[in-house]
Amino acid sequence: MREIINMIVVLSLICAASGTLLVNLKQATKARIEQQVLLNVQGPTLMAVLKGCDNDPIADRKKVGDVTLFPARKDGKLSGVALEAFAAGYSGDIGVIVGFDVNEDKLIGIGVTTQTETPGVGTRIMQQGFLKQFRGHSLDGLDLSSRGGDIDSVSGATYSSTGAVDAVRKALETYRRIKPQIATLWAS
Amino acid sequence: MVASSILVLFLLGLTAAAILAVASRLLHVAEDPRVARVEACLPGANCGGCGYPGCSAAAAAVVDGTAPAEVCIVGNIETSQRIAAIMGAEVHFKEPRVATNICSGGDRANLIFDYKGVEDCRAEALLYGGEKSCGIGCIGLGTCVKVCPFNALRLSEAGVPVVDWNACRSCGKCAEACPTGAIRISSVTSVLLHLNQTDDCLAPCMQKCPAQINVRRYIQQIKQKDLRGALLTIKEHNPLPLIAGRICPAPCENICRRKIVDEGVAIHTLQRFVADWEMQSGIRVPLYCNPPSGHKVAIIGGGPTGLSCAYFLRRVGHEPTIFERREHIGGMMRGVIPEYRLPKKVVDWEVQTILNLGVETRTGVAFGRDVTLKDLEREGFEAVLIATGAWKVPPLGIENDDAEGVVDAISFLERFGREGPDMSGVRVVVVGGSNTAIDVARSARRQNALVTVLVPAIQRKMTANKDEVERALEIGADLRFLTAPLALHVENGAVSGVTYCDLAYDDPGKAAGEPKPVSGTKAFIEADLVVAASDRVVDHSLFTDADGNPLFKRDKKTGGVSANPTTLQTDIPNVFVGGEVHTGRNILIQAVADGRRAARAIHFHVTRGAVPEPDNQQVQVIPETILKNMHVTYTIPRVQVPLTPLEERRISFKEEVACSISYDVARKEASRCLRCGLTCYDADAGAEYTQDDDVRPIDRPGSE
Amino acid sequence: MEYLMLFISAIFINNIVLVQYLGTCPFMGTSKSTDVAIGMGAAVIFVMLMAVAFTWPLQHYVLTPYGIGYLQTIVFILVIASLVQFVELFLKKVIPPLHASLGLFLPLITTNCAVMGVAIMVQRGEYPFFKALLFSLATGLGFLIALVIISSIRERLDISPVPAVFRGIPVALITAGVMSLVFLAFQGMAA
Amino acid sequence: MPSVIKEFTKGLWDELPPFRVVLGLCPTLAVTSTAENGLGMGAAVLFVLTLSNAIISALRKIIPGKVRIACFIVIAASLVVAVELLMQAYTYSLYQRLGIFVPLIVVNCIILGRAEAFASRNGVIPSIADGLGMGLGFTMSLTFLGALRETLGNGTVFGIPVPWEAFRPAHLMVMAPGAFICLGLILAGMNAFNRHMSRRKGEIPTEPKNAACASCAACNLCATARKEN
Repeated sequence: MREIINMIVVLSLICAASGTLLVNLKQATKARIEQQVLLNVQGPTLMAVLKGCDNDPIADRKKVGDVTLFPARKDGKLSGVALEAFAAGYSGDIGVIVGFDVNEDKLIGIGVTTQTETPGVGTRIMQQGFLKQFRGHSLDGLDLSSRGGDIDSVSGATYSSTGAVDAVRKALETYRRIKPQIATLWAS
Repeated sequence: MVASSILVLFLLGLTAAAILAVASRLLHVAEDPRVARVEACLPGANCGGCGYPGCSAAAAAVVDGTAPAEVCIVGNIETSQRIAAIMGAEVHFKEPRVATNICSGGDRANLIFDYKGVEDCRAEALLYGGEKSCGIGCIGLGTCVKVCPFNALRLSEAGVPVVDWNACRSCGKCAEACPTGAIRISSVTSVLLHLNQTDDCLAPCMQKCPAQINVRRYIQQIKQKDLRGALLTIKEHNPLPLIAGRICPAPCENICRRKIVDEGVAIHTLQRFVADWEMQSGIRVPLYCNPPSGHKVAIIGGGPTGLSCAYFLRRVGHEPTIFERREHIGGMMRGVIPEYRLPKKVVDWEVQTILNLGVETRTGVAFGRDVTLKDLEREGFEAVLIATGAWKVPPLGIENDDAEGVVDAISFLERFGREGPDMSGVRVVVVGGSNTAIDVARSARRQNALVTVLVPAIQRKMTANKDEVERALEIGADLRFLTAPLALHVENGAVSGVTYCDLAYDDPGKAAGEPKPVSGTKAFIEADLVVAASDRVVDHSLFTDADGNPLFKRDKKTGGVSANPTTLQTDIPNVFVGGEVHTGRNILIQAVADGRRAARAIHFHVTRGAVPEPDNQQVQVIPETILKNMHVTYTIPRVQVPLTPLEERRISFKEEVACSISYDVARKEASRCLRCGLTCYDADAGAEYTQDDDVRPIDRPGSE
Repeated sequence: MEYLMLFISAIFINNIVLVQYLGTCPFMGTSKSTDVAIGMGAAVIFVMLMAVAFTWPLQHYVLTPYGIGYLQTIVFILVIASLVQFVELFLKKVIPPLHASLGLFLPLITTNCAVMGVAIMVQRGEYPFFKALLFSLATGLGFLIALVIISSIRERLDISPVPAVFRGIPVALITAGVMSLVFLAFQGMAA
Repeated sequence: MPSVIKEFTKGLWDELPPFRVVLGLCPTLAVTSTAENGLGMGAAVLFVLTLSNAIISALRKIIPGKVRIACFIVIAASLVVAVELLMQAYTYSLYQRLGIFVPLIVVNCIILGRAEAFASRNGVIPSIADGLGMGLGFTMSLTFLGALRETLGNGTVFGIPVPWEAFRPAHLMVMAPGAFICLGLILAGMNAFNRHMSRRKGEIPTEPKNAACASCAACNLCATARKEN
């Protein structure tokens, strides 16, 4: 019996000790990791979407509620914002970053951040042929042609296309909802 | 997050440890703790050699009592001892075994086709038994090497497996995998008691030798300067190399393949050389013997058969006792065969070597007179070997053959066969053509007698060794070939002369069959002493029970005691018979061979209760091994054995006629050996002596 | 259809050993004979299913809700290790014949990265529970198939004229390379 | 002190993983598509191995035998999580490229193998030396393999193009088949080298003993291997 208790105590204590250690490490690295994740996961797509800005959108990011907004500035003036939204694709969520032109109220463009679509089929939503349809699109009437909009889905990847468009539409709604606050966010 | 992290991990560790702890309690399988301890003793190779599916299964079997402590065939005695200690059992002796490759031919064998296929001997063997013409040889693709779980095998340059005997654990996987049987598991017992089989790799000499000595191997060992190894090789099958090397007529040399090219290898000279090397060194090479098994065997007769049988029984682990009628062990070898052929000190050395192994002797005890089969049984002997020899010389069977001055050869040799009274002027007539007759003639002549021998055959057909006949002629014995005595003349009750007639063969050219007297021929020779030496036969009067009835059947052909020819078992199951008492008058090496054959039978009789017939026993020379043509590159003259000068021989008994040869000469002679296999041989034998003047390449007809 | 595709993809297109390099150690170590390979493969399938069945709920009901996903590695490996040890004890007591045939391989599996890999992959792929089980079954099957194929080839290689320096592991690795090349062809199936 | 040096150097050649002692094949094959990945993976293993060896040898007297493996695993896993966090914080792109193989360091047989075979039986200093040596050897091997594959498959080393215009890289080498084939060739090369060396020393060249056993993931758990040691 003593042996059993010894067994249990040692293993539990080692577990607890490692938990303590790790949680502190996690706390210490938390901020850095978050930034690294943004930089590496959203970063490349974000920079592609907000092409031509002369600030660092990640460093200047701000949060409204639970939405993270990335500003783009040109010549010191806020020209656009980008935000990420998710929707279910063929398998798993599709993450899309949508850039909005704050001055003209239209889309700058979109980029796919995360997806787990079938390689070679669903992944074609990441190709320019599909993505360029969003460039400069107005805020209204953005939907798949099958649903009365003007976005053509990728042939054979209807689910993936739908997911991407859904995500963009979600981002659109968010943008509309928080648009009033945007101007004041980077007022300085 | 801090609290939850620590808590979750803590709880997880707690649960895992708790579940495992509880599970190990609840789900504990009651296992005999000894199983684990026994298994820890086993090597853990899971080779399956023991017949159980793995070491843990074997351990379980040991613990539940179905397997003995020495279950593991790959473990050594220590393994068994440790297991026995755990089990509280006694450990029995387990004979060490080892894998041995019998094929030495390798890539010199003739190919019947070129094999290019799966690299596996078993696969190649499916195609006409492999690419090599020899059906029993090593195929050489190393399947045995691949299956060996102990890395104990590798392929030599010649493409035959070499066993690392330190690593080999005798699991038997290689032997099981070998399709030709070239690799086998052998032990001391199996090597010592193995009888030639038709599927062994037998050179002609090894087939012809009654003792089945591994001639090829010991000659190679001499060549490789391993005299100790050579001696041990000889002693695998012949415990009397000193003696056989001196008096064996060497049937092996007659069938030697080198005879096709030049002259046969001097096999028995080399044997004597090796044996002399040991004796002259003064230190006996230790011979491995199994520890005593507790089986007691009585051996009646201390001649070559009895000694040989005792030697083999002792080495495989039994406890023989020799009962000898006379005061000395050695039989005819000591006291009958004259000193100049076989010195007494040589015989004594050889006998002592055997007795040193732990053979008991009781001298002065005659079978039938002092001890009977019943007595022996009562004393706890489980088997008896009768090896009393053939000592009775039949009377001449002519007129006056019991007169004074007529003696039999054995009595003569016993009485006069040593340096004795001067016999100057004594006229001796010897009747017979055997070695005994020649011994008598030579002994008498050396004592200055005038010797005439009436030989009932031509010189070529005499049963005596050719060399010995030469020696007799050299010292001036008068050999009258193709003659037979008709009557003895007696004066004053003592013999005064012999009348004899000529004999002739039916076909003088072939000289086959018994020669018949030629009518009308008659001659007379004066004689003071007539020695009957025509034959020696078995004295059956020894073998009677209390009521005077014969114990054994008599073999009509040989005149000896009848027995199963392979097992030498008589009609009484625990009584075996061997040597001249079974075969009638014969050569020494046959007696040695019989001793070994009897030892094999007795070993099986005492350990298993029955004697198995050997498989594929080689009885006759295997026809395919007798080659017609050979392509040998070099011819090397056969060694000439130095002889004691004639002058010394005339006057003395002491000097051995044939002397020893030197080490270098012996090695050169050994290099003449073609290392024959069943059909293959070394065509380039002796290539290392090409610098010598007397070594010449043989011109091969048609080679230019 | 979706499940069928997932199934085939996990077995062939994304074969765990030959395409994803997971579990190569036992793939080399236990592929000397087909019997051993089948035993190992079966044991891996079994443990993979069990591992996913245990780790999935843990991830979804403990780690994610409490926001301690970063502890995934330590939690999963602890669960798998304890599970394997428990299963061994359990089989030994309750189903000895099964223990006799699989027991030898169970301890080997604790350190089999294929099992741990699958447990993590179903989380990264965010599969629902049933799909995760199916995925792990298919992955295990893929492992079994690859193992059986290479063990059959290696049994033949043993008796083939292989240059001495390539004997054993090197030639097995090159064989695996060629097999991997073959499995790459399945990727064309999905396109 | 010399023994500590010996423990350190044996991992660099005599027991060099994974070429001499075939251990830890998964990361060896999976992450060596470039030299940089190989180096990164090697460094991560070096870190975990050295620390886990140190901790385990320090705790070896406290850990009860029955939960030995579980304890080793927890310690190794904690270190792996720490490495994961650190990599995310400082070399995120490398972390992304190594992907699932970072958490899988915990089941790398080198870690548990050394824990069981060395750290649980030796003091802290030798254990650290052992871990450092083995880890460095592993790092070197992985970097070498990565450089080789990157050269053959991509025409670059650490991202720098090879200065040979006519060279046409075979993309296959950075894919799964290339990994297997490259490692196979390297092992064969090691065998050839060993045979050459032993022949020069006049020994009989032997087959690498138990090569298959050494490659198995679980020497520490395997009954056969334990008996052979």
